[in-house]
Amino acid sequence: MSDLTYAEAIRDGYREAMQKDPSVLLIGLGVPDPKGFFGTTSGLLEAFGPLRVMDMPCSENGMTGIVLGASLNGLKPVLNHQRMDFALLSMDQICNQAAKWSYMFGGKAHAPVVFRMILGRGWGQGPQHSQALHSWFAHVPGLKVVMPSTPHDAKGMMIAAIEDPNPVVYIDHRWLHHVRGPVPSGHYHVEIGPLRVARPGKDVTIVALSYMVLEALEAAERLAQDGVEAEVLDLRCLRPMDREGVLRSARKTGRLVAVDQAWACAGMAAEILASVAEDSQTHLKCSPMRLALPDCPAPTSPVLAAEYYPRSGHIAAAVFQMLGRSANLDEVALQPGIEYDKPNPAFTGPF
Amino acid sequence: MSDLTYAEAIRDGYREAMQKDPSVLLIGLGVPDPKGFFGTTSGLLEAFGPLRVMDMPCSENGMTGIVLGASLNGLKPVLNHQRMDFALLSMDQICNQAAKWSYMFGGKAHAPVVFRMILGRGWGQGPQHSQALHSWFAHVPGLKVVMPSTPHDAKGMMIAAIEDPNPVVYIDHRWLHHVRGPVPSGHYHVEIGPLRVARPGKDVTIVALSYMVLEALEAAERLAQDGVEAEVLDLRCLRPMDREGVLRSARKTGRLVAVDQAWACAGMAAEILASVAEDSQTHLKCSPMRLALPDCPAPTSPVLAAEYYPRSGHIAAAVFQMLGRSANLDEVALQPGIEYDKPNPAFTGPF
Amino acid sequence: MLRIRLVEEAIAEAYPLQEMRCPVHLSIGQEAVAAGTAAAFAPGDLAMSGHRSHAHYLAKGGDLRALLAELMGRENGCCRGRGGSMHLIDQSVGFIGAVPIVGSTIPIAVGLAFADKLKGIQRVTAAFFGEAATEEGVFHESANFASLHRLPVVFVCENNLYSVYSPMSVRQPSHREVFQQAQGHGIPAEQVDGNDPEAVFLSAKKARSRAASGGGPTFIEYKTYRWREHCGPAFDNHIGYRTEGEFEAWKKRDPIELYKQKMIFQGHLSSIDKEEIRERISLEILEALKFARAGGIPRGLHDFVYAPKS
Amino acid sequence: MLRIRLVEEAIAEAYPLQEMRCPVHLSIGQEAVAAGTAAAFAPGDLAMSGHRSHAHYLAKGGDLRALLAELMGRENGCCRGRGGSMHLIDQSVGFIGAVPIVGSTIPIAVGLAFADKLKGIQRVTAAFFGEAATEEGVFHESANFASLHRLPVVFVCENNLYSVYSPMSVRQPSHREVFQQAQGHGIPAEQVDGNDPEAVFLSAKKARSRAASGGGPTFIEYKTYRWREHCGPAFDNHIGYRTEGEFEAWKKRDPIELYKQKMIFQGHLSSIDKEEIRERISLEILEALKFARAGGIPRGLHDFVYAPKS
Ligand SMILES: Cc1ncc(C[n+]2csc(CCOP(=O)(O)OP(=O)(O)O)c2C)c(N)n1
Ligand SMILES: Cc1ncc(C[n+]2csc(CCOP(=O)(O)OP(=O)(O)O)c2C)c(N)n1
Ligand SMILES: [Mg+2]
Ligand SMILES: [Mg+2]
Repeated sequence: MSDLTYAEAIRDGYREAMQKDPSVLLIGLGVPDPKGFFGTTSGLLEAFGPLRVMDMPCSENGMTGIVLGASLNGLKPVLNHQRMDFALLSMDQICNQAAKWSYMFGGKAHAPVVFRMILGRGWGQGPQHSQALHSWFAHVPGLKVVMPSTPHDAKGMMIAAIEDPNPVVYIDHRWLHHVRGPVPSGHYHVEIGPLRVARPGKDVTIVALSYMVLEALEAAERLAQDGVEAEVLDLRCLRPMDREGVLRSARKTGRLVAVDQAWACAGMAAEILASVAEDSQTHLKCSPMRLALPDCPAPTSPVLAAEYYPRSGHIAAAVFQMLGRSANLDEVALQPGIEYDKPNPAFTGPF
Repeated sequence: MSDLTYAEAIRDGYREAMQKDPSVLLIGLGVPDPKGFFGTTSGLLEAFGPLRVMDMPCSENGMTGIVLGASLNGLKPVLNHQRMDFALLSMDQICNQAAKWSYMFGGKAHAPVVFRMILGRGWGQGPQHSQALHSWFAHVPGLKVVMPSTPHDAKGMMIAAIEDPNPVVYIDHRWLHHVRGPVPSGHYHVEIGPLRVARPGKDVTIVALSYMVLEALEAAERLAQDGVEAEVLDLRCLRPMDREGVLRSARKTGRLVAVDQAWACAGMAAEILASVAEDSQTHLKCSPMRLALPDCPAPTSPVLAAEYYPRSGHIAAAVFQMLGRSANLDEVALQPGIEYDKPNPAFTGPF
Repeated sequence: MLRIRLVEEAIAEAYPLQEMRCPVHLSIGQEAVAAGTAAAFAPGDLAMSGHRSHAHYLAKGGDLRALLAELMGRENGCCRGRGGSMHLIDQSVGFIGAVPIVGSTIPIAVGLAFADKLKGIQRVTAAFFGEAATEEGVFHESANFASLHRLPVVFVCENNLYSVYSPMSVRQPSHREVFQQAQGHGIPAEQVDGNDPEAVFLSAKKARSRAASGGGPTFIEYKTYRWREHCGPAFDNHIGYRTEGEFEAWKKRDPIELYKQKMIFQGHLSSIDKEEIRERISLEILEALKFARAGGIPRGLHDFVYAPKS
Repeated sequence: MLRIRLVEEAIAEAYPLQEMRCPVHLSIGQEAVAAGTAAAFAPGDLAMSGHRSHAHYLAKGGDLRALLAELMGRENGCCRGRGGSMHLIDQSVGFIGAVPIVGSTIPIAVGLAFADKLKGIQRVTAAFFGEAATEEGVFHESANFASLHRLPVVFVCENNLYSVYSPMSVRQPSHREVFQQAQGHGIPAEQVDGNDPEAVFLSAKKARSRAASGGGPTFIEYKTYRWREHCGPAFDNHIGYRTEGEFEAWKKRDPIELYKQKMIFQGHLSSIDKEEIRERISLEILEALKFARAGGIPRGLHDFVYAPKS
């Protein structure tokens, strides 16, 4: 067990999987670059050589088909995208081909491939470098979709994703890369499926995804000061989704808030609310809430960007409102300001 | 007012828009083909010539960018896809570019372009020729998304879509093409936004999309035989979505079923349930239900395909169950059988 | 060739019985490409194709019975009925798959060759596709990567002049040939008569040895012609997208007829053997149809979405 | 050229102040392409670009003040602060837009030319992009369509040898040149010294007149070099993806220095004018920075998502 950043944890996950299985291959624009792909591949080129830590042409769709083909022929490739936005060029290969390969051929072949996508945010990432379209992938049977929020899960889920016989979409948020946490050494899996109870509580269930889990935990801290015990669930896996885990908590607390850094309409927050609503055994004490992005593209201007993202203060405020508590919203809700367009004070841009 | 098929109604919509505005242009693989693109473009080549009714190379992504560029330079193009599945190649141009063009340039330019996509179903369309991914587009701000279910709306919404200054995704289901209905002659709009009450009722609200509206109406007939008055809502527009319209009906009936020929997870049925659940003014008498596709790709084998699609019988059965009525499910639920893999008895394949 | 022809004709004949409830894209008229390339490649080689793949599947040695069963959506089909005519696979003979999204198997085939090269496996992959697939950007992305890494892959392009009802004139510039696109990626390319099985064989043989000896990819454009409608069993020259005359001119160049004459002329084939062969094949097809019809109805809608837990 | 250089350097200088909170891709070292092509094109012509677009925007006549204001995310920016450095637009001078998804403006630019041709408008569109954009399939789809319809578009490719940190050797085959890809589509193409503004001007002029006279598209590959880091204000030759020596060699071929010498030699320019020019530009930049800093903070998160109801 050692204390690592999320980025280092991904790198360790890569190393473990590559050491164990020579058929594991990392590829992507800049994967072997001097900055180690945001530190998530540092040292791997030296350790495994240029045939297993590869750069590629700027051809997202073609390269997706190529790694799919390689996965059908004995390799276990991980295709890395610096932004999820770029993967939009490859939806045919991911969703028409890889996702359906096993089914459409009657189980005669399987595609053990990982599509890793990084979510950008802040410092002018803007409309085309910060989209979070994970619900698109969660919508499609045949894929598995994970969004770990801790270094521990980042490593264990990367190894599990690489060793899974199915195509897995692995999504990591750029603002998690510098976050530190305890990470077991050696090879281990974090199972793709079960959610993680990030913080137990009895008054309200807050289901959060990826980086939003950190905001939710911060909100829970704030709520605790006023004696409100929030249970924070780190959904962690979108497909398969641990509906039982969500229902268990919702039945206990009777209150539900879904927090997702994505658009609300037909997003994962909608899926969470719907899954609870349709369950005849679960009865909420009040209407559930969605905290998602405003219904517009991500603006570049730092001031607008700061208003754009829901933060811990908004989550706390929402819960107080749900409880009919007249908490001073201005007091709990952090003021928007340009400093909110960067992950940590040390950061001076650009990404 | 004349009695037309849905396909003829689309063609009339095209004709009206093209007559009114010389900058309207139809393009797509086979748009001028001898079969008139399933009858939706018949006669238009003769009427408007090859420069306004155009074929194109098999280059979905490039052509999407090209029609986007043309829309920025004075034309109003309609790009036609014979299957929505093919449009997956163009998600970058549709969602990264067209959807954000107005916003990312601060409203300095707009893209009046229509992306028409046909949903396939049955007769072995299978995993890659029958996907219904409309929720993906509904998820993305900057787009408008419509799915008319009647010839009347097919024409009026096509004209409205073409004359809208924003990018509009127009989705028509292959099984609606032969359906007949009254269609006003001349130029008219069906506003993009408000839903349509397809059948009023007081006991249960059934929200359906596209072809599923027909199955829902058939179910309502069946329910009426047992004195159950179902209100059938034709959502018609996914973005913007008429949430008020859904809530109004749900408050009245206190019961909600969402029917969508698409996958459930993070789909439009989830959005409908979530929108009602989060509304503090709406209290349902029992848990709402989703009737969507099984969580697997579309199988080709007609027997499996017949099991795959929810039909009127399933909807009726679901409502009876919701009402706690011990209706004989076997009796209401149509038996799956290979004849269910075609839209009408006259059809002998292939599509 | 004859076998492919007779199978496709049997499918066309059976189609109206409504047992084969899926789109079918027949290769009648284009058999020489599948037959000629198959003869030039090794049994251990790999192949992938697109929507019009019956011929490639059969020429590679794909199980005929599993093909017909698949068209009938039976459990004993090559995809257990989940795929139909547009999704064929027989890995036992190196036919890795065919899917109907135009151009989408090209990068996947290149990926097979990429893996072989990385693993040092001596094997060549053939990617079959129509000329319209070269209009998809993914073809160019795949060609660039194959050229960059000198991968053991052969791009086999059947130029039958049409994409459904669309002639070349509305899709590609007339002042350059299809194969020249590959040259732009530094890939050796040529245009060959796709109705002459020997010419096909020789060009494919050359391409295969180049690939096998580390010389990288080759692109071959085979000029040929589809006799029947794009999708389905019928003839459709009357509907107006092409002329009866054009069809007749190509029919005169029927690859099977031409080759038969040649063989007989060269004494490799007597009209007696000819009849024997025909009968043998017809019998095989009849039995395959029986096998297919005897196949079970698929059950288990949710099977195969994911690989079984290992 | 000098103006572009000085603006980019001013941005680099101001960047550490953290007022420009967005990625910036500077064109320092590549100015000759923007300047030379702009001189060859007509004011009424159209242009589009990608992530590295400051130079193209300025050369086309884009408003300097609106550029700097946009980088500072102000309401008086060319995108009202919604876009930042990677999204530039100034339709008043025919700069129709730039976006940072590599290759994605190429088809849009072709679409502009397509509309002009259909409407009979006499105008040429320039599509600016880097050599990596030719690796995107959409470039080829766009080239095929432009060639098919002989559209009035010029593909201006700046080959600066790198895509971020990735050299050509990991992206494209060494046995063919970038411009040859366009020839595969039947498009006239050539390779030109991108650091010689006169050579740029002449080649662009030729291409423009071909387009204007109905001769269709041209592809020009300009060899040039980016001096600073891919994204951001600093120099980064030390981090290891390229050598100081390579940089120095290209720096000796500084397009501005070379051209200046020539002009002075030819007597078109005295060192006095030179200083004057410098000062005029520096003043303009200072005022533009003032304008930008005085700009209002954008309000209205939801504005501009859709066009206003007409
Ligand atoms: C991406 C995509 N676009 C469009 C289609 C519809 N389509 C099916 S087959 C076909 C024709 C392709 O022509 P070609 O590649 O020349 O093959 P051919 O049918 O002539 O053998 C088309 C356009 C598709 N299946 N996939
Ligand atoms: C589709 C896509 N893939 C990857 C990226 C990340 N990216 C941003 S700029 C860039 C380099 C492009 O190189 P080139 O086209 O040669 O332009 P240059 O930066 O050299 O001027 C890349 C890969 C992107 N923006 N879009
Ligand atoms: Mg063809
Ligand atoms: Mg470059």
